[in-house]
Amino acid sequence: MSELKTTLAGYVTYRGREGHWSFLLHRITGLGVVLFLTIHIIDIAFVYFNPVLFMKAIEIYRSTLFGVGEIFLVFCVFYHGVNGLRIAYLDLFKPQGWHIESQRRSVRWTLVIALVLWLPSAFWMLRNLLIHNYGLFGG
Amino acid sequence: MEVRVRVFRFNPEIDRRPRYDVFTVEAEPMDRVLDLLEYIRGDIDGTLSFRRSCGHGICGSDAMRINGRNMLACKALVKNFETNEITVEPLLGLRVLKDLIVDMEPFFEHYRSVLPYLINDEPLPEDGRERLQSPAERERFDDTTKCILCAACTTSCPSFWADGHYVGPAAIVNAHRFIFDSRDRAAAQRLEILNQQMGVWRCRTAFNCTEACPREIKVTQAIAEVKRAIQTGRLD
Amino acid sequence: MASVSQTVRRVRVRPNYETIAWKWMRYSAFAMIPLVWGHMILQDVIVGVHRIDLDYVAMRWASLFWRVYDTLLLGFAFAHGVNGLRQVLNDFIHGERARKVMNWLLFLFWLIITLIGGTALIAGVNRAFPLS
Amino acid sequence: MVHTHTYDVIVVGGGGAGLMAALYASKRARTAVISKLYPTRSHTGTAQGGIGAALGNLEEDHWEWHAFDTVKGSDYLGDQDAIEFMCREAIQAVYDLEHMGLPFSRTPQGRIDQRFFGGHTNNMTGKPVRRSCYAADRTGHMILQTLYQQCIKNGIRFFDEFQVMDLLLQNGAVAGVVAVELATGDLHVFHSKAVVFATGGHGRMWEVTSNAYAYTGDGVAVTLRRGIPAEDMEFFQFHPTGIYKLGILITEAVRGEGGVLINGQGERFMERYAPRIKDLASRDVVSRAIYLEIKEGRGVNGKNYLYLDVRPETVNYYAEKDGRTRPDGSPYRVTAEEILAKIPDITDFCRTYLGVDPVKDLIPIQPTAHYAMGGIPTNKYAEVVIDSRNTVLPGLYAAGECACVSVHGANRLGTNSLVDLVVFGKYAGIKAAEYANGVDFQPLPEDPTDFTRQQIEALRHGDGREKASQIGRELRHLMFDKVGVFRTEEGLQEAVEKIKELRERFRHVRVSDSGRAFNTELLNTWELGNLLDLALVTAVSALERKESRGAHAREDYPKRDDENWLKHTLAWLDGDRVHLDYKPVVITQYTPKERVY
Ligand SMILES: Cc1cc2nc3c(=O)[nH]c(=O)nc-3n(C[C@H](O)[C@H](O)[C@H](O)COP(=O)(O)OP(=O)(O)OC[C@H]3O[C@@H](n4cnc5c(N)ncnc54)[C@H](O)[C@@H]3O)c2cc1C
Ligand code: HEM
Ligand code: SF4
Ligand code: F3S
Ligand code: FES
Repeated sequence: MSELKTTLAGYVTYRGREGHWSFLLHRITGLGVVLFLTIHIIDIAFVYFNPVLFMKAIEIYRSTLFGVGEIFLVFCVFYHGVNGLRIAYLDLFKPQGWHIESQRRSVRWTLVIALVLWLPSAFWMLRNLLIHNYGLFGG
Repeated sequence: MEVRVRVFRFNPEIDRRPRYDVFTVEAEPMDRVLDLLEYIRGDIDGTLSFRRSCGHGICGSDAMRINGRNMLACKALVKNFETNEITVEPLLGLRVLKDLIVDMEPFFEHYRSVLPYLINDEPLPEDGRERLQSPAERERFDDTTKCILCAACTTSCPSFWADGHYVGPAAIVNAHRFIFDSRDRAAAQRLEILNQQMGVWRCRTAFNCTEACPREIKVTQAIAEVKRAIQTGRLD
Repeated sequence: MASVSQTVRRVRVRPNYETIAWKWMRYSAFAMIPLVWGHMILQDVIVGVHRIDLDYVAMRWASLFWRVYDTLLLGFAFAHGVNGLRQVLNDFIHGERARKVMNWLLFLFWLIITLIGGTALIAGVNRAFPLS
Repeated sequence: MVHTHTYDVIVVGGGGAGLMAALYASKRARTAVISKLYPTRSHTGTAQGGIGAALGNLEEDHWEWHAFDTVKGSDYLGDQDAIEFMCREAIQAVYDLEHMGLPFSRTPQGRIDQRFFGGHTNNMTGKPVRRSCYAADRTGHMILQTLYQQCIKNGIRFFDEFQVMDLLLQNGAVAGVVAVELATGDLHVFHSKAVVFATGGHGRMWEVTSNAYAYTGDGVAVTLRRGIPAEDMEFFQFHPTGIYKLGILITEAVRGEGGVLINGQGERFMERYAPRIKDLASRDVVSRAIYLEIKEGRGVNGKNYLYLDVRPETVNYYAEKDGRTRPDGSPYRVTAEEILAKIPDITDFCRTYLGVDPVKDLIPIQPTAHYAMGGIPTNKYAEVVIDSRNTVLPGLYAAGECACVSVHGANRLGTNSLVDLVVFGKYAGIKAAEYANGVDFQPLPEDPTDFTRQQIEALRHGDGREKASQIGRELRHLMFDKVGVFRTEEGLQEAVEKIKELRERFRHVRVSDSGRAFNTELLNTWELGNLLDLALVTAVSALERKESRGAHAREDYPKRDDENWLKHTLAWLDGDRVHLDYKPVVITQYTPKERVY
C-alpha cells in the first residue's frame, strides 16, 4: 500500500523531464486505449450476439460527450503509436539513441508529430459532431 | 542572497509523521546545497541528519531530492535554481531512517545480486603480467565504470517506486560494466539474472535515471544494451 | 608485440515469457501502425460514428479483405493491449501468488474477449435477430 | 545496549588500505571490516592521477628509479628499506589489481597505459618518465570499486556505518575495538586478536583542503589516546593545484598531460624554480613557488591565486619549446578532445564549480591541504611500533594514509599513496592473519565500553557555552594561516597557544541532539575533538623541527639540516602536553644530497 502511495506521489511530484512525462503519457494513453478497445470489441460483437444492443451502443457513441471523448481517444492512439514506434525503434535498432539530448529531442518531436496527426483529425471529427448533433454548417 | 531551505524532517524515535522545517540562510550563488545543510546543522539545528563525505561529487553519499529531482547536494549550486526556495527531501522509494537518511541496504542488495565483480577462471598470463585488452575493448564499458553507487538513478525510477524488488538501473549499470568487459567470462550468468521478472524488462525507459545520474552515465542506453544482449546473445 | 584478441563474444540466454513479451510489444508496434491507425482514421475520422450502423458493418464485412484486416487488428491490438495491462498491473501487484492469479485472470479476460470478437468476425451481422 | 562480536582480525576502515587488508586477512582468518562510511564512500575513491609502478610499458623504467625518486621526493626523510620494499612490490600489486578486474587505461598494444607525474624521472637523464598507471582521472575510484567488488565476491563481513571510537589493549597487546552503530546509537564491542587501522587522513583541520568531510584522523586520535605515538605529524602535504577557495583537487596529471602554471603576469614561473622538470617538480616545491609568487605580488589581480592552463594552444606552445616528444619520438602535440578524454572528471569539476571549460579557459588554483605524511608509526610489515627503538605492539597494524611507515618522509610523491595502500594494506592483512593464527584472544577488559561512554557523556553534558561549528572554523583558519605552506617560530608558537585555547573551549560544547539514531551531530563533534588533538600534535612537532624539509618549510630555518634533523618525530599526547622523541631514518643506498628538480 505504501508503495502505491509512493509511486503515485512520485508520478506526480517527481520533477522528471521529458522522459518522465512521456512514460506517464504512454502509460495513460495505453491504458485508455485498452479500456476503449475492450468495450469496442464487445459492442461490435453485438452485431452478431444482439444487434439491438449494438444500435443502442452506437446511439450512445453519437452523443456529444462520447464524441468529445472519441476525439481524445484518437489523440491517445496517435501519441501512443508515435511514442511506441520511437521506443521500439530505439530499443531494437539504435540503443545509442537513449542519450540525454537526443532523447529529450525525440520526446518533443513525438509530441509534435502526434499533435500534427491529431489536429486535422480532431478538426474533422469536431466538424462531424457539430454537423450531426447541432445541425451546424448547414447539415 | 537569502535562501529559504525547506527540509524534510523525520525522527522515528519521536515523530509519528514527517514535517518540513524552513530555515532562512544567507548564501552565495556559488554555494552548494550541501554547504547550506552543513551550515544549518552546524549553526542552527544540530539535530538535522544527512550523509556526506567528499563534498565534490565522487563518493555518492549525498544523493537526495532537491526541488523534486534527485541530485547530489554537493553538486547542486544555489545559482542553478530559479527560485530562492530550495526544498530538500530524502530519496524516494527507500525507507527513511532519519531526516534525509534512507536505508541503503535494499539498494546494495540489488547491486550484489548481479555478480558485480570480474569472473574469469582461465589461467593468468604466463609472464605474470596484465591481461591484454585493446583500447577499443576498454572503451566499450568505460561509461559504466564511473558509477559511484549513489542511488540517484534507482530512486528516480517509477518502476522501482512501484516495486522495490526491481533490481534498478544502478545494478544494471554495474552488471553492464562486467558484461561488456572483454576479460570477463560470466556474462551469460548475469544476463540470466537480469532476464528474470525483476530484471531489465521492468525498465520502461522512463529516463529519469539518466537525467538524475550525477556521473552523466548513459544509464538508459546501458540498460538497452543489456536488453539487446539478452535478445541477441551478442556482446559487442 | 603481443596481440590483442578482437573476437565477438557470444552467449546464449534462455528466452522466457518476459523476453518474448518484450519483443512482441516492439515488433507488434510496427504492425499496428497500419492496422490501428488505418482502422481509426477510416472509421472514426473519415466515416464517423454517425454513419456507422448494422448495414455499414455488414457491407464492410462482405469483403474478405476487411475481415482479414479486422482479424489481424483484433489479434495484434488486443493481445498487445492486454500484455501492456499486465505490465502495468505487475508494477503494482506484488507477491508471487497474487501475480499468478492476476496473470490467469488476464489470460482468461484476453481469451474470452478475443473469442467474442472472433466469433462476431466469423459469423458477421446477425440478420435473424429480431430487431424490435 | 552493548553488543559483542568476536573476530580474529578487525579492519577499521573500508578504503583502499582497509579493503586490501581485509581481502588478504580473510584468506586465513575470520575477518570483519568496520567503516564509518559505506566502503565505496571512502576517500580512496577521489584519487585521480594514478598509481606509480615501474612497469616500463612505454619506456625504460626500473623499480630502483622509482625508489630513488621516492627517497628524493621525501627529502631523504623516508625510510629507505621500506621504500625499496614498496617500489619493488608495487609492480606485483598493480598486476594484482589488474587481475582483480581494475579497468586501467590501455596502450595500443593492450597493456596498462602509463603517464607522467610530478617527481617521476629517468635516473640516467633526469627527464620525466611515464610511471603512473591510470584509469582516466579516476584511478582511485577504480581501485576502490575493484577492491570492494572483490570483497563482495569473497563474502567479506562488513559493519557499514559503524564508527570506531576506542581501541582496547590488554597486557600490552590488542584486545579489540569499540564502535558506535550510527543507525541505532548502540555500542558494539569487537573482541579480536588483531586490529588493522586504515582510517585515512586528517586534512579537515585546514581551511582550504582537498579532503573529505570524513577526513578527521579518527584512527590516529584513537591510538594517541591509548598511549601510542604519532610520527612525523609536522609533515602535511599541500597540493599546488586546488580549485581556488573550494580546495577541490586538480590532479597533477593535468600538468603531466602538458598543462602549465601561469602567474598574474602571464609568465610560466616554474621555469625559475625547477629549471629541469618545471611544472612537474615535486609538490612541496611547486606549492612553495606558488606562495612566493603570490607573496611577491604576482598573484592574479592581486589575489591569492594563480592559473593552471591546459588549453591546447598553451600546451603545444610549451611542448614545442621544451622539445617534448611522444614515446615513438614524434613531437608531442595535443587537441582539445585528447585532453578532455584524459581528464573527464576534472573537466566536470571545472564546469560544475567554476563554470569554466579547461580547454578554453584558465583554471584559478591555489595550494590546498592534501595529504598526511605523518600518522601511526609502523614498520614495513605494517606492524605498529610504539617507540624510538621500533618496539612492536602485538596485534596492532596500520596502513594507508593514517599510517606512517615511513615511505613518504617529508613529502609524498604523487601516485605513491595508492601504492602505499595496496602494498602495505596487503601486508597488514597478511601479517594480521598470521599473528591471529598464532595467539589466543586477550581477555576483554571488565567494562570495555567505559572510555567510549565517557567520551560521549562529556559531549552530551558540556555547559553549552561554546559552539562546535565556531571552534571548527577558527581551528581551520588558524591552521591554514599559521601551520600552512610556510611556517615561522612565532606563528607556530601562536598556533600552539590558540589550539590549547580551542581545546579548552571545546570542553564547553554540548551536543543538542539527544537522539540515538544517526546522531551525526554527536559524531561530528567527536571528530572535531580528534582534529583538535591532532592539530596540537602537528603544531608542536612543527614548532620543534628547526629546519626546512619537504612539506615543512620554516621561513626562519630555510635550509634542510641533516646533521641535526635527519630523524623522525614521535609525539605522545598527554592531556594538554605533547611529549616528543626522535628516531633515526633508515638509510640503505641513497645518501642524502640536495634536492634539485
Ligand atoms: C582529491 C584527492 C586526490 C588524490 N589523488 C591521488 C593520486 O592520484 N594518487 C595517489 O597515490 N594518491 C592520491 N590521493 C591520496 C589517496 O587517495 C589517499 O591518501 C588514500 O586513498 C587514503 O586511503 P586509505 O585507505 O588510507 O583511506 P580512505 O580511503 O580514506 O579510507 C578511510 C576509511 O576509514 C574509515 N574510517 C575512518 N574513521 C573511522 C572510524 N572512526 N571508524 C570506522 N571507520 C573509519 C572510513 O569510513 C573509510 O572507509 C588523493 C587524495 C585526494 C584527497
Ligand atoms: C498504434 C500502435 C501502437 C504502438 C506502436 C504501440 C507500442 C507500444 C510499445 C512499444 C509498448 C511498450 C512500452 C514499454 O515497454 O516501454 C506499448 C505498451 C503498451 N501499449 Fe501499445 N502500442 C500501440 C497501440 C496500442 C493499443 C491499440 C493499445 C490498447 C489496446 C495499447 C496498449 C498498451 C499498453 C497498455 C501498454 C503498456 C504501457 C506501460 O507499460 O506503461 N497499445 N505500446
Ligand atoms: S548510475 Fe549514476 S545515478 Fe546510478 S548509482 Fe551509479 S552514479 Fe549514481
Ligand atoms: S528511470 Fe527506470 S524505467 Fe528505465 S530508463 Fe531508468 S530504469
Ligand atoms: S559528498 Fe560525496 S558525492 Fe556529495
